[in-house]
Amino acid sequence: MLELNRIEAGYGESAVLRDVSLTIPKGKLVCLLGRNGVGKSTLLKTLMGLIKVNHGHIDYQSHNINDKSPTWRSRKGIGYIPQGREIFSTLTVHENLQLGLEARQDQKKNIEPGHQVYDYFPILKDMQNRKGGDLSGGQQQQLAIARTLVADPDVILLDEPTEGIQPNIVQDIQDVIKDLKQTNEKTMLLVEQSFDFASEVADYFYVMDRGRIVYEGEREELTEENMRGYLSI
Amino acid sequence: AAGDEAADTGFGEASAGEDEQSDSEENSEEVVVDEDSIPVGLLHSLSGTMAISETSVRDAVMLAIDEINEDGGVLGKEIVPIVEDGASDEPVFSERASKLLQQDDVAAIFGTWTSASRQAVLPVVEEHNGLLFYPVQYEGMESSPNIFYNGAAPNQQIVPAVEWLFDNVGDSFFLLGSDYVFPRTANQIIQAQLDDLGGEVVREEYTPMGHTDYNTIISHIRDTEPDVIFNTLNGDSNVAFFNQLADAGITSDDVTVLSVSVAEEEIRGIGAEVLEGHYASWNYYQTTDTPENDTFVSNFKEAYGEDRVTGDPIEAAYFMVYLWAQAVEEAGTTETDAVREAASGITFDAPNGPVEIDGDNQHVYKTVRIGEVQGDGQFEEVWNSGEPVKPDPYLETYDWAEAIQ
Amino acid sequence: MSYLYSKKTLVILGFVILLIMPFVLAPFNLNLLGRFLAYAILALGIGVLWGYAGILSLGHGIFFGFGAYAMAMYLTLQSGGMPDFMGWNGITELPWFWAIFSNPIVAIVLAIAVPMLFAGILGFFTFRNRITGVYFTILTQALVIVVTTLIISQQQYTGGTNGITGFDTIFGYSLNSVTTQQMIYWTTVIFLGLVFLICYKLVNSRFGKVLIAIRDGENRTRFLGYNTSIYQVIVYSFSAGVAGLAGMLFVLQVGIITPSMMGIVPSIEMVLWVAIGGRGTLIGPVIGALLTNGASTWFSQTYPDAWLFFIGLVFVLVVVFMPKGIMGIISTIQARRRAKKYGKDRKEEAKLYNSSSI
Amino acid sequence: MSSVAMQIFNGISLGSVLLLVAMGLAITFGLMRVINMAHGDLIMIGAYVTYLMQVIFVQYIPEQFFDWYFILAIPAAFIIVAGIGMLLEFTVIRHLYGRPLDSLLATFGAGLILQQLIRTIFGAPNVGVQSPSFLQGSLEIFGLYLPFSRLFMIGLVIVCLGGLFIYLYRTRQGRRVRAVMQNREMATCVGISSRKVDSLTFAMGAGFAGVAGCTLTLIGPIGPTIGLNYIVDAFMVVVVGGVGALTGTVIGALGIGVFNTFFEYWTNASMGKVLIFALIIAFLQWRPSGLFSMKTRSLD
Amino acid sequence: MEKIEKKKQSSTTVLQSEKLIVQFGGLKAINEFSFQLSDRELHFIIGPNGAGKTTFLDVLCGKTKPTSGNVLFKESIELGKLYEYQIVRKGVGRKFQAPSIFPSLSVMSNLEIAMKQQKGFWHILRAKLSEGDKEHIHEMLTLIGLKEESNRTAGTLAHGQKQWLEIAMVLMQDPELVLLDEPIAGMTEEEEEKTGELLRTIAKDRAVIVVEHDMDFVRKFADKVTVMHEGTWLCDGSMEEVQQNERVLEVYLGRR
Ligand SMILES: Nc1ncnc2c1ncn2[C@@H]1O[C@H](COP(=O)(O)OP(=O)(O)OP(=O)(O)O)[C@@H](O)[C@H]1O
Ligand SMILES: Nc1ncnc2c1ncn2[C@@H]1O[C@H](COP(=O)(O)OP(=O)(O)OP(=O)(O)O)[C@@H](O)[C@H]1O
Ligand SMILES: [Mg+2]
Ligand SMILES: [Mg+2]
Repeated sequence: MLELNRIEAGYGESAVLRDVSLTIPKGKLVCLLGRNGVGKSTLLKTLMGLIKVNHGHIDYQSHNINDKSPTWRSRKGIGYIPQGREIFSTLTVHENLQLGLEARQDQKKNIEPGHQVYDYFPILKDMQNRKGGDLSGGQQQQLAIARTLVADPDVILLDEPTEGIQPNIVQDIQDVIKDLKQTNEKTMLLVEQSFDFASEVADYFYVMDRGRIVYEGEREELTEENMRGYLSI
Repeated sequence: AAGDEAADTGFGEASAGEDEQSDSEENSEEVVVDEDSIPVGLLHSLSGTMAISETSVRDAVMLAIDEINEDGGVLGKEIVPIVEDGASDEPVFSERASKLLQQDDVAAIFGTWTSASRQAVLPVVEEHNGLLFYPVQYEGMESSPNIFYNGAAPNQQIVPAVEWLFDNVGDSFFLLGSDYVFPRTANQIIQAQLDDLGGEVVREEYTPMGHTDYNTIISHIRDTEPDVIFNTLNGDSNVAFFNQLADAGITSDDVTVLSVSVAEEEIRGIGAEVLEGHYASWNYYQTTDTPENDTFVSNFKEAYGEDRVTGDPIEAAYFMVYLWAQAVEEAGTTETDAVREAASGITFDAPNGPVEIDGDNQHVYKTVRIGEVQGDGQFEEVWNSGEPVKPDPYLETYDWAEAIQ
Repeated sequence: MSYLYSKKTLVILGFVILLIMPFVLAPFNLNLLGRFLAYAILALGIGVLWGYAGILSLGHGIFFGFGAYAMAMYLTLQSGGMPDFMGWNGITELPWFWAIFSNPIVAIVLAIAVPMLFAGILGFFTFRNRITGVYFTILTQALVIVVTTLIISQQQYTGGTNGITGFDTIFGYSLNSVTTQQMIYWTTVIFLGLVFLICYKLVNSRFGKVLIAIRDGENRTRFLGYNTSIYQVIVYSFSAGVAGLAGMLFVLQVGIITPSMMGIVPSIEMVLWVAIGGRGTLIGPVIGALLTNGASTWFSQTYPDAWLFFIGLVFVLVVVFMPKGIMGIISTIQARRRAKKYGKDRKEEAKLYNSSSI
Repeated sequence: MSSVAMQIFNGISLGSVLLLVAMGLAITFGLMRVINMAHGDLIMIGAYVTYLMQVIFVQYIPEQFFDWYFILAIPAAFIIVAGIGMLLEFTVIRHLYGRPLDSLLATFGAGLILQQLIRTIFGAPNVGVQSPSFLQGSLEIFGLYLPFSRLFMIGLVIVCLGGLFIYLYRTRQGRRVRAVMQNREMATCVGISSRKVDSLTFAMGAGFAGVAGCTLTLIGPIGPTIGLNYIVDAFMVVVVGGVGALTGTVIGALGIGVFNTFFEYWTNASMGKVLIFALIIAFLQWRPSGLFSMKTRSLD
Repeated sequence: MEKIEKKKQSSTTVLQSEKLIVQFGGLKAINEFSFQLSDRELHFIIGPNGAGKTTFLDVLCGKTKPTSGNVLFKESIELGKLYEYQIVRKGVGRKFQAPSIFPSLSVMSNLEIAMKQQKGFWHILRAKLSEGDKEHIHEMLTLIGLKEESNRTAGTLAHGQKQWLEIAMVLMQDPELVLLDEPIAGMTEEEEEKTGELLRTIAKDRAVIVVEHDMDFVRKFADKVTVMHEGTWLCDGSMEEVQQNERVLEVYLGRR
């Protein structure tokens, strides 16, 4: 579905990603692991088009999308949940969700009240008229996920969705991800730190170090012993 | 490399200055100053806020120069104008004046409009013993040996206007002016004069430059019900004031406004319909009925377009070039002291009538005229002084003005 | 290191060249250059304030004006006694705040101290109330309006829009004689050197680092235990003092000061000199002031109708496409050259390590 | 008594002028954080568009329709100045998002270019625009004289504000605008074309400047440098009201208008100006982010 | 063993809050929160998102002023009444959630200005980096593993390195109370481990408050845990004790 081919990308003149190749097959959940600052978020931003590719090419549904804008990509079904949530803080929760609809291909203008996201995150319904910025971190994360889901994307890119979230909400979020994978058969790329969770949901995984993919494998190979060498300092 | 840059700038200036010949060539392509020509400087704001007024004055000077050159020039030489932009900025005026005098060695400078720019140029012309011909009516209280003042002194514009108003309109005056030197000085004069005549100043108001809301002032006008508004606002503010006065339903039937800075050019910007029936005091109007004026107006329009109008400062700018040319002819040289000497008593039949340089204070004898604005944007003269009035910049001949001198 | 050394030599060389200019230039051009050097001093002050402390003031015209007025008041009093505009405005006795300026020492001290004090007081309240960034910038515009309107409306004391002019001697020497002008020029160059040196010491001391820290993260710096507002007040006040000094030197060479030189437009132009030269450096403001004023003098003489187009375009292009100004271009070129010299690997390093800032 | 009432009306009318002048800036500066120093020059161009419309009417349209020129000039000014704004956004502003102080300097340069452009086309002297006859004179009630032109401006400003409010807070496009202004990157990631939104929003801000310019022909002079008369006032209104808050802009404008007229009434025009600006400086010390600040947690 | 003895003996209260209230508009972010902290204690605060943990730290470091109530530091200093910089000078250091270092200064300069020193204008103007200072900075750089990078512009460091640098900057001030907001957010387990050890070292001679969501980490390193909920105190004790609490399970930990 989404394929990276020998990508080099970065900020300004310094390349963060070097020669990265990676494949996300349709309907699978691929997990990307790696220490801090190795370039995981950069990879997602590159996929989303927020960062220009210097070399290599990105293919989406077998078409090169190197020079497509983030707007184009999101409208073609790539959903992105960034690290740090980035919700629109002066807009209400409801408006945030409505903005999610912008990327819908079917031009739907309103979220029907009983939408699936409200099942996933009932709290958002209660908080509909609050400013997004007044929510707590965990609530904001839920909102960010919901905002992407209302657009009904084909591929979802999640950047550390459980970072800094209280344990019971972490559980909720994990349940949602599992559900998305199982019932909705969404294609997903998940960046995670939580090893346990990754090993539970991933179909396939990649490990990154200093801007390169250094290890990849099926879920079975995702064991602590295998990882130790790459995730340690 | 950086240090070098700094030095380079210095050298750049140096090379510009070392070779005067090449510099003046740069200024205006076709200007070649040689034995057979006399360079003169034109120093007006062609950019910035004052460009609004000063560009037309520059045009008038150019017209006069062209005419004189066509008649064979001065002392048989061609007058070569060197145009500089004062950019509505006083230091630029003083800098450009130095440049004209030191580098271009001009015989005279025609230029400046505001008192501030005139005063910026004053020390420069005095230092280098140059000549400045100044075309605008002003507040008086000045006479530099290096400046010829061709606009009206207060006694050639304000004093007769007050007298006429007092005799013909009424005795309670509302004084309104822009917040700068000319209006404040003018209003002091008016106050003193009215004290002497037995009139009354009901209120004195000044508005900052660029002020555009006159509603509060108009409230004051309603409250005080004056017979006359003596208006010394400068160009821009007049538009706002007259428009809002008209909008407030106050017409020339209710109160008479006499302006001393509203000429034909300004009427075009304000709109004749709101000014109709109000008065101005000047030495010249486009409609002034002299044969010289007919020629002047038609030449001006021919040179710059049918839709252009003349006006007092434009006319002064025009005749002052002739005065200078005659003085040079008389002196037989362009040397400053000789020209100054020769200038005393020089007369010329200007569009506004005969003018004469007063050797005592280097101002000009001029006829005073009060005009009423007509619907077509022109003035109709309702009164004139009959003969040229002797300039008295310090108001020495008026007893009531003692405190001001 | 050798590169740094060479940069220093070039600055010294430039300074020496400026010193010998009176033997090279015609008086008129010397006067022009001298005035630009006064502007350069002003630009240095703005450069430290904006480039290092990140405070953009659009009101430096008034500090420049204060300095200029102080000097002009002294010059007026000593060359002709009471200024004539007071006479017409019915003031018969010299007011005390004029009288003190008849002493040259007092005048010079006040020319610098008044701007510093004024900036200090305003800065104290403003920075203490955490008004920074855009808000501060706009506030300084309001300040300009207040001060210039006051000066204009109090014309019996200030000369109104005409400003103060018409003085022709200093310490008994004619202000316009060639030798006096040369002396004034040299004084200006020496003050420029002095101010440059002070600024250099300042920005390369720990104080300079704290300023940069405040620029990059004011709150963060506070949580390191710094009372950031005091630092901001101090650079603001310093920079105002430098502007006062520049104004004083300016008046000596131009012979006039009016409120229109203190307005909003001139104040913005001052900042643009710094932007063109390169913010975050010290050479930048100096070059920017000299080059911009040199160019606009030349341009407006040569193409009076087109120069506003040109200067406007330069402002836009520099700010949009060369945010580091001329110095930015120079250092990019230098970095390239060095990268070539040391091979490709060094390319990144050249960017990572910054040298001491001039 | 009636003079107090008159002054209140004058204050409101000055406030409505300020509001007209500041409304475009409330968009370009308030929403987009572009310190648009060219705003005054866009106003100036709006005034020249009105002048041009008048010239066209005088030359080509029968005289009895003359008054219509003004009615047509309002949308024309909006559209033409919006077009210029769009061009400005495309060439200059789009490189400067997130660099507010740089945008100040660059737009100042752009303003110089616009001024010189107008000077080259129309000449340096002021031009005159005649008010349409239906806006001349004043309404007399209870001994008060309320000029029609002022009443018209108050009405116009209410209409413009209402339109703007509905647009921003009640339409989809308005929601997009608010999203982009807050987080440009994220907005593109949810499928909004931020280029389009930026360009349209800036154009709209410019367009309102054009409308302001058009109505200013009713009260003030029209020359290449009139922008300077209004630009600082406009900034003060937006800052006092609170950047990004439309309600704040309204109250800021009215407050400044009313205080200014009263100060002026009690002292004089110069002192009034000094006092109002001093008051603004003092006010900002007390409320650094204006009357209505859009402060939420993630913004600080 | 000896050390632990000593620690117990000298334990005095460094921080005490009584009925603290912080209100934002209508919302009470902190509602009558009472809290006590002993010297040399590694104290964790946990609680649901929006419980007011960050806000509490904000109050301690002067970023937010309490609506009512106050916090006493070392028994006499009322933190609620001081400016941020004064609080730092009294010995409270804070690391923020997002790494906030000075990107255009070198790593060395970052530490230089963070150093414990007189931070008044006159002192800073004349300050020179002495040999002792340099040594101290180098020690610190070794501790956080950035010795090699000392001349690098801090903005170009990796995220984790920035986090470390910020911790170092806090430590350079030699504070008596250190506040850390989610210090291990986004760290790998190895890094977590190292950070935990570092925290223990730090807590040997000062008090430390850590806000954290990672329960494994809390379990491993906490001396004492306080649970906050909706701005109030819910319970405290060791992690084991807290874990048993019904309410904590319900509102925070969740049951599985
Ligand atoms: N905006 C930026 N400009 C320059 N460099 C950046 C920027 N953002 C990140 N970097 C650098 O890029 C590298 C990779 O960062 P990235 O955010 O992709 O890491 P990450 O793997 O997502 O880390 P984390 O787990 O902390 O989120 C780091 O060295 C970082 O310093
Ligand atoms: N400046 C502010 N303005 C308005 N509300 C605020 C502000 N700061 C905090 N709040 C609110 O106060 C409450 C407590 O927030 P706080 O950040 O202290 O929670 P927290 O415990 O740190 O949560 P998290 O674990 O998600 O970081 C939240 O509901 C938050 O929305
Ligand atoms: Mg990341
Ligand atoms: Mg928190």
